[in-house]
Amino acid sequence: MSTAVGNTIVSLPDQSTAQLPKRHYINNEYGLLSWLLTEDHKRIALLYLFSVTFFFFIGGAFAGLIRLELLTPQPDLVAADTYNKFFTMHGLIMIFLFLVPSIPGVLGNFLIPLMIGARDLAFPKLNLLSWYVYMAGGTLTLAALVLGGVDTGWTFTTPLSTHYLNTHVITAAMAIFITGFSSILTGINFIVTIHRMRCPGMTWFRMPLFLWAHYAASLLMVLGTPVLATTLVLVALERLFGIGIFDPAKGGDPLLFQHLFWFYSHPAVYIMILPGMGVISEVISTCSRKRIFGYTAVAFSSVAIALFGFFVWEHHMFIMGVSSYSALVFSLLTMLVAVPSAIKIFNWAFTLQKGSITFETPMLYCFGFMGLFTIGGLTGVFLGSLGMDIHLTETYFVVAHFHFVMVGGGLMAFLAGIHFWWPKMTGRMYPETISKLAAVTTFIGFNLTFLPQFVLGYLGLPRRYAAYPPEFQVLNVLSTAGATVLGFGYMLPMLYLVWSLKYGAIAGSNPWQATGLEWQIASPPPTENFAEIPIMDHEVYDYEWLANKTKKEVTTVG
Amino acid sequence: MTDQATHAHVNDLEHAEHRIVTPLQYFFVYIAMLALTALTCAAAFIDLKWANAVIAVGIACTQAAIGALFFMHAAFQSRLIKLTIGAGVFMFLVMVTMTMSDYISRSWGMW
Amino acid sequence: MDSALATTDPADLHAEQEHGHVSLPQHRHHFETVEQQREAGSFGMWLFLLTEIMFFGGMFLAYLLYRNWYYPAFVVGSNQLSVRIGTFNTMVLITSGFCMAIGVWAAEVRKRSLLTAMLVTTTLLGVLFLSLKYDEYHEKYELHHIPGNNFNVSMFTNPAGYGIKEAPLPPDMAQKTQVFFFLYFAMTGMHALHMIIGLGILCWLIPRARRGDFSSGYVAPVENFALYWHFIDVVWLFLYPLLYLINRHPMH
Amino acid sequence: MGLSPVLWQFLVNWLHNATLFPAEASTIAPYTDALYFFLVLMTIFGTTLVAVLVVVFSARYSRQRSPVATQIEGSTLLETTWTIIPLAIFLVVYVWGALLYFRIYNPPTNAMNIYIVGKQWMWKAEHPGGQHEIDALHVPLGQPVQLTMISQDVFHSFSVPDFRIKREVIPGRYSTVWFEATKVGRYHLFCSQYCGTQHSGMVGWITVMTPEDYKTWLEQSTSGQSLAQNGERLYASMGCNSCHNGTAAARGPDLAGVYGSKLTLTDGRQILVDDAYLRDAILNPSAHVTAGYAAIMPTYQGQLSEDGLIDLVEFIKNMQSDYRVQQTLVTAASGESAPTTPPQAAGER
Ligand code: HEA
Ligand code: HEA
Ligand code: HEC
Ligand code: CUA
Ligand SMILES: [Cu+2]
Repeated sequence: MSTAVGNTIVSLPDQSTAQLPKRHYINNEYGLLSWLLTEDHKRIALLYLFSVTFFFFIGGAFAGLIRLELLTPQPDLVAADTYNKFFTMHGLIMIFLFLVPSIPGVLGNFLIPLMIGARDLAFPKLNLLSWYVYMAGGTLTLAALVLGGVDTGWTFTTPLSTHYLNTHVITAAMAIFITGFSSILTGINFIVTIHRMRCPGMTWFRMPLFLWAHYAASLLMVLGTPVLATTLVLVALERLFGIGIFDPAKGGDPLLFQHLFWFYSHPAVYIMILPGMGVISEVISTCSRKRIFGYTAVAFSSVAIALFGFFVWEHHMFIMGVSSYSALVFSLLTMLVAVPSAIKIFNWAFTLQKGSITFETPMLYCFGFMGLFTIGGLTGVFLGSLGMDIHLTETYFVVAHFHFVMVGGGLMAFLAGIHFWWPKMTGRMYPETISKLAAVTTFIGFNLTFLPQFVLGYLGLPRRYAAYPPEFQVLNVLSTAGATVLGFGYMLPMLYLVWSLKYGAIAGSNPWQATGLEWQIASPPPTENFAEIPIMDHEVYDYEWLANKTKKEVTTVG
Repeated sequence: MTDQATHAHVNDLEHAEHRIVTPLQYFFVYIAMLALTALTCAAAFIDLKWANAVIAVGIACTQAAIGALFFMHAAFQSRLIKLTIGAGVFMFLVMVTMTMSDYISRSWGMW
Repeated sequence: MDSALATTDPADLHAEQEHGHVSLPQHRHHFETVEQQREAGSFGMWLFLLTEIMFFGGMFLAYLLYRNWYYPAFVVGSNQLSVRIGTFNTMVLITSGFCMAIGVWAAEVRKRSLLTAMLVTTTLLGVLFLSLKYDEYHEKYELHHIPGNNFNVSMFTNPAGYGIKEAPLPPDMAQKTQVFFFLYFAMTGMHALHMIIGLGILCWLIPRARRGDFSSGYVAPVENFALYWHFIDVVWLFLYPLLYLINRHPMH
Repeated sequence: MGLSPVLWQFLVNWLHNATLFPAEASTIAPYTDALYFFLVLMTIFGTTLVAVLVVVFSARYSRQRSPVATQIEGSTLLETTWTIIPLAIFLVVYVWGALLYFRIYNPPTNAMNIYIVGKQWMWKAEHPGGQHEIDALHVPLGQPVQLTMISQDVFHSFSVPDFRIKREVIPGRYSTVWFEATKVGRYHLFCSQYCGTQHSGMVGWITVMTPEDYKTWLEQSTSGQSLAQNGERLYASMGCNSCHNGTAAARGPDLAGVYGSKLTLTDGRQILVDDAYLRDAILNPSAHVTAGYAAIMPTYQGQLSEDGLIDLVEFIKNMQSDYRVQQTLVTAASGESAPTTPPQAAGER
């Protein structure tokens, strides 16, 4: 791109004239079966949207119960064993049934084919299958819950889980095992699609960053998840037959379990955050009408995070009696893996520079993400630092850290993405004012909930405590108050997004004037996505191309 | 200016010509596999101290390589597929070596 | 410079959509070309095998660790396995792999009956393997060598009593044979499970092959299944020396 | 003021307890806090930086002020800057953290030793003098204390926030941690690794006393028998002395003074005998056979509790000569009751 043509004017379209296309993927077919047997990636995305939201609120309800119980120092709302089941369910559901499949399942499914100019993912049947597998895993998790719950904590720590608990550990382990396959299938599908289905002209470096992020996350899913599967199989077998591969009394080593579990579960945290980072890239670029600052750096940092993410798992075991020398190595690698995230944050910040910024709701969520993820990530560096981790590990500091990255990062990105692509998915706009209110509410509520937990953690309050010494009450009350606000913040989008399905303003094909291919077709898109396979004849995030294009024509073929 | 030939798909990295392996070639591979099996079995009955394990694993790796290259056609696949296999082996090795780095350097007194 | 997104000939596309005479009936609409579809399929299969490497990898890691810790127990446990059956089974699997490879070739050169024959042979060999495996398992069951509450180590602490020429293990080490047998059952069990799934797919492929579904240039299912089958063989090629051949020479 | 009493109480409560940092009650605490402050500063710096960038750019380049965006490719210089600077900061954190780690986990040589056994859901402390405590630990001021810890069942974690120390207590293996208290007082002891139903009930108090008070306390709470004495009894009753008695005919090696020495094993490895090794030698003798001996020692797995093992370890540690062992042997022989090697029962379960 030459410097002469450095400026772009892209004006937002006049939405009052926008119309819904006559036929699109939603009204193409009717009836429940047409949804349950669909192979259309867009419909499957909606299936994911419903189920993921469902599980989020179940997980959220458990969060509410946790916070209620922690309002007072004594275990007076529920007994300790019930509390233990609460946080186990909360963790399992939020991680495996909500955050891991959320952005890939909903936004990835919907957008990957659209963004690369394909008619569908490479394996549509597999895609549907992966939703069913996910639902099977989810159902089994709920079964474990209904049958009486599990209280292992989401980490299934042995030998506790294998020999000392009499709750439904095997059911839960199998549920997660099954859910893992859904993740694997999604990952395979995405990788093949991104390699094989790109439209003519869509080179790797013309791909939107959303795709790079999903590509990296898919690599993690494909390489990491099977190890979790092995681990859970071994746990189930050990529990079933009373053998001791993880039990020191019988010659096994519980640390081997930790190694295997975290070999998956550390990369899993990047499975959760990378797709979110992809969302942020798209939204920031669009809302500041400017190409991403340092596209290549952002793209490669995704891959770097995925790669290095595999080398740091031992930082979850620093005080568990691992060798100090290998702890040294893993701590160093942890420091290295933090750097690509920093690169991304600064590149996004500098994308704003000299842009032409508007502050729609998705953008507000992005700002929330940047602030909160920075805090969450930097506190991760506390934990990666060997000596510091001794004091902080297994305390509320860790809880605060991962909620900052997962809720402040992952969930905020998910909401940003849902709002951003809502017009594309449904053809209608969400109501702007109230959604801004929701964004601000969640931000405030979030900080009120989790900032006190950092202090609690440094004071030494261990996590997974149903009861705690009274001097910690004040901070806990603050946190519960925050959670209430947060809960409201999350209820709001539920309500107004549903409302908007009927009453929202018609969006038109490209309400944000974004450059992605998905915005060049009707909203909601037709079942075939593209009447003709597009040709990518311009750079990604090319707002000049868009300006020229919009000058010439108003609507695209639908 | 849009040139159909600058199709994103033309780089060789991702594609390979389809090649059909003849039954005779398969047969040679088959014999080699059987021979290696016999060899590894025989080697196990000779006391070679630590080398026994190395030989066993070495032969298994050779067999696996032959199997992957010819039976599974990896030899005639695109670089992409080769890379995929490499990635699997690499990650496996990372898992093993990094986990073992903990066990080996732990002064547990068992090693 | 034309900025519109479309240039492909729409006529082509329509013909394809209404699946007229264009290409094969198996060609799915969202792929542009058959070649693309085939490559996507095989790449997907390879990625799946990648996950399988990691899946078995976890167990190999456990094996490596415990073998180093409890080497004597592993030796003794390993010597309980029958080299004869193990070696024979290895050959069986290699042969089945060979047949499968010939099968793929048959599909590619469109020899319908050869393909069917090869698939059937592969199936039979697979069944043979599994029945021998069952035999081995059954023997272990009778000897109380299945880890768990009924596990019995007396054979290892007192081999002479069983007519086995082997140095007795100290009791603490003898206990560790349970770890060996656990890994043995977990690894070969998972391997067998994969084979059973493979046999299931074979049973689905055979009638289709007989109908001639794969003898007209559309070989992807056979090809991809073959990849899976070969992969299982490869896993076995590691299991065999690691489990059966740890130390077959008498201990000094 | 119109404040409801509940709210008022809450406020008062807050003001009384508005601590942001735990007490600094050990020699390690200041070191940990120093790193913590550095990290907090780093976080504030980083977050402020990001926030300032976002706010300033948002204000300056909002659509009203900047209707036209300028497309910028990127800037290698800038990007290198924000790669190198965070990396440098993180590396400082790394080195600092690593130094702290070794400070916390490497005990000084003059530390006194106390044994801790964790089990669902209580802490048992065993002083060398034989004083036992449940969910409590009394320690003297200004004296390095090393804890040798083990769990009887699942993972637990011994955490004393006011000392900034914590270490996992794992089954099957000793782990250690040390501290030197610097302030008299009572401090929380938490189990911080999730260990089942009553995990949050597995708490206790560390009481730091002046050395004089500690001495008095020790004298008052003694149970009569020191750990080593208990161990001596076990040594005789489990029949250890039938092989380890230092006589010429002994089938097992002489254990007097073995603690702290370097042993050569049959496979040529050299091993330092520490608490963990002693424990393991009793439970898994054949895993490391001392050169010159046959692997005949039976395993005591399942026959000795962790407390018993601690007693034995403590006894062997303090065993300077075989004199008393031989004495017990003589008495035992007279009654013809020296237990022989337990038969294979242990192995055959
Ligand atoms: C989305 C999920 C997610 C993400 C992205 C991360 C990211 C990181 N995490 Fe986190 N982590 C979890 C989820 C996540 N984590 C969870 C769930 C647990 C607990 C599991 C359990 O036990 O239950 C955990 C636990 C955990 C631990 C173990 C704690 C313990 O149990 O003792 C550690 C230790 O190293 C750690 C470190 C890190 C680091 C270094 C990063 C890095 O990737 C962060 C990188 C980001 C940044 C560094 C911010 C951006 C930087 C800047 C803007 C630069 C600032 C400027 C200057 C310094 C000048 N995490
Ligand atoms: C994506 C992951 C994710 C998300 C989104 C959340 C969201 C929240 N989490 Fe969670 N959390 C985890 C992942 C997540 N968490 C994990 C992995 C653990 C560790 C588990 C373990 O230790 O094993 C954990 C543990 C954990 C703890 C520590 C428990 C303990 O160690 O004892 C706490 C305590 O405050 C907590 C609180 C919250 C809160 C207040 C929210 C809020 O953001 C949620 C807000 C949402 C709602 C409140 C739902 C909307 C409202 C309704 C459905 C109405 C009903 C509401 C009520 C009944 C009040 N979480
Ligand atoms: C049957 C004889 C026998 C009995 C009984 C016996 N040991 Fe041993 N012990 C040995 C022999 C032989 C060795 C050296 C070979 C080895 O390390 O296994 C040994 C080694 C040890 C060692 C390792 C130190 C070293 O110098 O090698 C310790 C510690 C030990 N025994 C403690 C005990 C204790 C404590 C008991 C009782 C609870 C006990 N032993 C009972 C025979 C015995
Ligand atoms: Cu013991 Cu928690
Ligand atoms: Cu991690």
